[in-house]
Amino acid sequence: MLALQEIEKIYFTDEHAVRAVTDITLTVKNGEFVSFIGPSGCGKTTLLSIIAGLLEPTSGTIFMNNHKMEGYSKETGYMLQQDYLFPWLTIRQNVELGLVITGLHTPETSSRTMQLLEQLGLGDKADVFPAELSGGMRQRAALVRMLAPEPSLLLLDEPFSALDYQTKLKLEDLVSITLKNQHKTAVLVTHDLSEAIAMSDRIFLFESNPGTIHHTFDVPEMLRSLSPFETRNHPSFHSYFQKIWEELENVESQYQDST
Amino acid sequence: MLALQEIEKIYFTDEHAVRAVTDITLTVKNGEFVSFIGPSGCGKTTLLSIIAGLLEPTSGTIFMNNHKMEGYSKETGYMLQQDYLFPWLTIRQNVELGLVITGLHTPETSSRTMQLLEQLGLGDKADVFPAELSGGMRQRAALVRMLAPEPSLLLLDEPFSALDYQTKLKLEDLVSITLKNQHKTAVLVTHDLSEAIAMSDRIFLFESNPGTIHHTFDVPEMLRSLSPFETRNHPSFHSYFQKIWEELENVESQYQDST
Amino acid sequence: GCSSQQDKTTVELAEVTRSIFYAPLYAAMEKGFFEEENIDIELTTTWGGDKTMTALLSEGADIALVGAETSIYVNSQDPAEPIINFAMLTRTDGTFLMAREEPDNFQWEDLNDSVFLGQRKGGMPQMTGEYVLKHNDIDPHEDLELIQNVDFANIANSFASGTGDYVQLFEPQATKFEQEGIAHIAASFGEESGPIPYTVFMAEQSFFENDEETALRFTRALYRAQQWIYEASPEEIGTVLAPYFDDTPESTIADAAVRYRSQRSYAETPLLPEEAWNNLQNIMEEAGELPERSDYDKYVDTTIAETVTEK
Amino acid sequence: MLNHSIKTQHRLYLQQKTKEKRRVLWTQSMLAVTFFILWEAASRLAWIDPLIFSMPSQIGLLFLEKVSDGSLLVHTSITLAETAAGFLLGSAGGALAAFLLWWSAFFSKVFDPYLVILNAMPKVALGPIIIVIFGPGILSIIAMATLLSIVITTIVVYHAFQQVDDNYKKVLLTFGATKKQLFHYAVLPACYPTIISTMKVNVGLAWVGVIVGEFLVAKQGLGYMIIYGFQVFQFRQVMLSLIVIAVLAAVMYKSIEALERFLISRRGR
Amino acid sequence: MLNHSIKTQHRLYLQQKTKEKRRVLWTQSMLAVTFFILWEAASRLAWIDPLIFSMPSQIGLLFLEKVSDGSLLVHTSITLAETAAGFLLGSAGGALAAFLLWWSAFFSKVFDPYLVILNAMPKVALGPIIIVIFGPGILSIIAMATLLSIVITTIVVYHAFQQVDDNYKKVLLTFGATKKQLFHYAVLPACYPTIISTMKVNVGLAWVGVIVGEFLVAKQGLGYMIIYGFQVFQFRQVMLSLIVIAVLAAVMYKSIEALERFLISRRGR
Ligand SMILES: Nc1ncnc2c1ncn2[C@@H]1O[C@H](COP(=O)(O)OP(=O)(O)OP(=O)(O)O)[C@@H](O)[C@H]1O
Ligand SMILES: Nc1ncnc2c1ncn2[C@@H]1O[C@H](COP(=O)(O)OP(=O)(O)OP(=O)(O)O)[C@@H](O)[C@H]1O
Ligand SMILES: [Mg+2]
Ligand SMILES: [Mg+2]
Repeated sequence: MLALQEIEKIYFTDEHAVRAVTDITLTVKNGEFVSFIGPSGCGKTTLLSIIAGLLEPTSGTIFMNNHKMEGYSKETGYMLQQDYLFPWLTIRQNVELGLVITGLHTPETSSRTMQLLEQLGLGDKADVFPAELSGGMRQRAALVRMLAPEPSLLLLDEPFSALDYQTKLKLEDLVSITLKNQHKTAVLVTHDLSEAIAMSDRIFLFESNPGTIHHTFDVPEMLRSLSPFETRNHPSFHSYFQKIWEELENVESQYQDST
Repeated sequence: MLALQEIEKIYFTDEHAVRAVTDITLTVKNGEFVSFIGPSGCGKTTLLSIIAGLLEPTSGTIFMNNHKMEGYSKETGYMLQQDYLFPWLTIRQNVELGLVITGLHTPETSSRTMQLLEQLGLGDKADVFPAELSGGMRQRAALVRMLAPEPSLLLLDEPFSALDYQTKLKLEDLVSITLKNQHKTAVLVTHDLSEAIAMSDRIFLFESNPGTIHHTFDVPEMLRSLSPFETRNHPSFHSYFQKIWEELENVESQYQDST
Repeated sequence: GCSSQQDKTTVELAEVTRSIFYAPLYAAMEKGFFEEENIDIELTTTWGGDKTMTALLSEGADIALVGAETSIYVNSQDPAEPIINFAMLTRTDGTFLMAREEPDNFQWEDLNDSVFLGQRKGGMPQMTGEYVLKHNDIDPHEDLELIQNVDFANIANSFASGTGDYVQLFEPQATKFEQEGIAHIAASFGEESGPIPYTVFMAEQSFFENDEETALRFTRALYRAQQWIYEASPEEIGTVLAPYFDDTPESTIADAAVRYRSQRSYAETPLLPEEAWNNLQNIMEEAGELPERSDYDKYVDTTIAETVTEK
Repeated sequence: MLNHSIKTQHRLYLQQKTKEKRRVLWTQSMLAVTFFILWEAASRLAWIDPLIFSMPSQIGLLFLEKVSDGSLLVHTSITLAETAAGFLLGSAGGALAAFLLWWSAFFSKVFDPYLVILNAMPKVALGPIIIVIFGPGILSIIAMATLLSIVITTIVVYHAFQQVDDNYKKVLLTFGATKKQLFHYAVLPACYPTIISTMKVNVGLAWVGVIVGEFLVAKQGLGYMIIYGFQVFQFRQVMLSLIVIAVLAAVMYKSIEALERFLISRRGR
Repeated sequence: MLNHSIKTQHRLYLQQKTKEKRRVLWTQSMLAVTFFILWEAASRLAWIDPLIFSMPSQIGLLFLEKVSDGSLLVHTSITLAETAAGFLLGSAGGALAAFLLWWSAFFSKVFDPYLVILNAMPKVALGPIIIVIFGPGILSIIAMATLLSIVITTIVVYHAFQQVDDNYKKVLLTFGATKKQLFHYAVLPACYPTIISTMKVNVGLAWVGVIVGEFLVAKQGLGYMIIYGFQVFQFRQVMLSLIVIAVLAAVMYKSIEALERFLISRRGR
């Protein structure tokens, strides 16, 4: 179980002090899939970085299974908006990078990673360079890289936003199934409300200036059990979308007048 | 009225001759909004470039209002996937670029362009540089730039694909309304099937190797009259989406096995 | 180095440039005179007086062959060890006055109102040049247009490409210009300037304290070469020097060397006479480059040369 | 309350930064001071040869002397003028050549191997030929400075022209732009950053060119001061010139960097 | 039928390209030939001074002569060895210095102004100081070549280290990477292209350094041939050396470019 308590983060620059996020308290149950949505600049990436231990919060504490988390933890995996596969490494080297860095690289973990690569349909691409792969394939490889050291908490920062629509729909399904199977806890940051609804059990809507949780939505049980693609096509999807969309419009128009 | 007749384009490289598109025959009525969708590499951009006169077809002819088109024509406007606003020019200079290049820059056309800029909510941004604008604003400025020399045929090559979901929805509405008001003919290339349905009157589904028209769908009258956002929320939208999606899946799986 | 009679001593010698003006040195090397004195010469060309002196000061060379004026410059700045001149190689200036138009009967007055491409300011050739002009009643800064901003290596081609009516050049360029008809030797600055210690072997004081013996043997070998150069036939000189001057025809080498020999530019003995020393300082003083009068007894070692020539 | 505490924290942060900056500045000054003291001491104690390395105090004295008699100003301004001329000619000429190469693909293909050879050629060795062509005067010095920078400018700027995102050109082509308009509205402005950063390199090259040129042929200038210093074995004069050159070149470099920052900020990115 | 016609068209296209290439090659050769013929003629007809500019035929003869007596090979191999040494030392030393600067932000801040000054310093004027430190021998020549390239390498490579996309580092940090691992797995490999393209510049600088170094002090080498050629007014020897240098430098440059292409293609992008 992941618990954030009164997390606050202030960025300092020469001119300003920006309160990026403040007063964030939330819990995520083991195996739960939650999403963060909200206007640009409301601190979603900041919060994810804090959970991942990449950034120190100005105040507040994070507990993971009742242990206080400080700095890097083996329990977390992080996936960025773009794949950031290292272009000078083959796919195999890329996905094993986490193992090498954490010192977990053994024939056993390596073969397990290859298996995962195969499961995600990249078995035949192990020895090619990232440049030869399509965007969707690259994001799948990045997923394998993240999963290789077997983190239990996955932090996904808009992993699908750079993909085209069809690819995105397919990858949503794949990620959802893979994570459900491995019983991972996941936090997804997204700009795409329908994606959030399709994939998650719970949605945290953020507002900005400073970034706080504006509202939490529980996705109806009925939609949760479906795959993302099925969810999108479910008759009740649109009414639910409409509902949150209005809330989102409110939040956005409060602070911004730009599209 | 735009008419393509047996358009074929072959690309030559040292190793291969690639038949990018072949045997494309279609007509678009004045004021009609059509979309091209299809797998990556099926020649959508190629075809758009040919219509815009940026590329010479290997064979075939294009008629615009019964005149044969060759090379650049004042009748066409083109919008790219990214805004490609010139970062070293202010928004005003950017949107007036087309006027300057075509020699149409007069106080009158200039003030008309400013009016358009205002209509699209960028009136106060005329004298800032593109870097200060959000993605959506930039794409709106690019739209104004395209519209400034008053083309009657608009070619839109995935203009929304780099935007986040909410922005995209809003911009779709804005573009749709603006073009309807000005009674423009438009060809939209997109990867996003729901976008194609939401915006257009007719959808051309392409297949690749070589790129040809696989099927043409007429969007039901009922959906056509709605704004894109309303279309997406219309009860009949999803069944229609489902129908084309399957067709699209067919086309894609025929040639590709990647997401 | 080691000074036992049997062992070979290696002497690191830095020469300021490679020139036929230094013929006796190459002759001593080529004819084996150094070898017979059990000296192994390691010759490096350190292009320019500054680099040669630097090599000497920084122990990069045991002996330097360079103009004596350099030692005066250095000794005037209180070096840790004084630089001692111990063997003279050339005793006159080595440059020639060359005219673009063949002079029927050259008079120094001909230079009036001409354009004179001289050597670069601060160097010995320039100082002697001006000295000679003055002593022929020509004010180098009034009576003619004096160009003295061109780098040593580039004077010849500047003249060849049209700059100046007269030029001051070393051998073998002088001979070459005559051969090619570019210019004609009008006068010799060497003959006009009188004896001066133009190029001298010098070393730091400690060299003589530690290696007196080596210096002696070095000078002895040199003396033999100095004698040889005045006895040898032009052909012989050409052949002996050829290995040091790739790509220069032996005849050109011989012509140039003989020209120097005939005006007694090559010192006949290593001894640096006081008169020449003073003459040098006079020339420097007139050029405004003499930092201070330098003591002959202090900076010139005559004992070695005397020992060698006595035998 | 909260806002108050944020302000306090911000002040603390700024104090921290200022302290850090001061520490950097202090270390820099200490380094410089230590260097000069060490130099002075080493020279005085004859660990290094004072004849060759001179010593800061003497260089300082010479500096004052040459400033007060005005000669340093004369030498410096001559060298500066030559450098500026060489720099401008090299930059402008290189940019023009790059334009010609861009204009004609055939031309550029033909000249490609020659550019490589010209670029690879150590141009400092071409002194004599330059003197023959331009005569033994200031023209040769400027030519040397120009020569040193023009080829690399051509190559870098042409490369930049080629690298301009085709889509900018596409935008213009959709308006029926001519090749000249493409260049004027897209290619050239897109390359201003590259051109300016090439200029930073060119300043350095122009300095080297002028110094080398003054070595070959000069009556005045900082390079002449060096050569003359060598000639009469006055190394403190050499050191003084070197220091003046380094400082001036650094100032010129920094000015262009400032210009670069200014231009880029004006463009809004 | 259709496929047949595509093949024909492709063949036509390829023929067109080959023709174009041939035209380029032909123009290039014609340019070279014309240049040499003009040179020869101008020299023979004394439009230009044959003593200074020599003429291709004579240079060719000298080349054959020096090849057959083996001396050109000796000079060339000495210069090549010196260049290679200076080049390697400059590149490696610069990369190492860049690493140190990257490692310590404080260090890099402190050294920033000094780097600018060192970079601006015309290093060709430091000859005597180099001779003092390294002695009048081959070491000084190598030092000059190293000195000329090391500072700019440091600056460019350090700049590249800084420019590495933070997200690559972020990826590693999510696995708990240490600073050393960041460098080894992300920063260094990401900068290989920059390092290699710096090396292209360095080859040129190393050549200049070696030539200038051989002007200072040398018994052998192509630079020696040049300065000796001046001394004895043998300009065809100067020209020959210049041509050999230009060709070798171009070959070295091209080799590194090929290496660059190979490495980049191996990386798959
Ligand atoms: N390193 C930083 N220094 C100063 N301010 C920062 C820094 N990083 C982020 N910010 C500011 O903190 C706020 C939150 O940024 P953050 O990137 O977390 O937002 P986000 O919700 O991820 O935005 P987006 O949806 O655009 O990715 C913004 O106002 C941003 O300008
Ligand atoms: N300049 C070119 N030279 C050679 N082949 C090209 C060139 N441009 C495009 N092609 C090829 O032509 C085909 C069609 O390309 P095009 O860009 O028109 O496809 P597209 O449908 O726009 O793809 P996408 O959806 O990825 O934008 C592809 O196979 C592509 O590889
Ligand atoms: Mg973010
Ligand atoms: Mg496309």
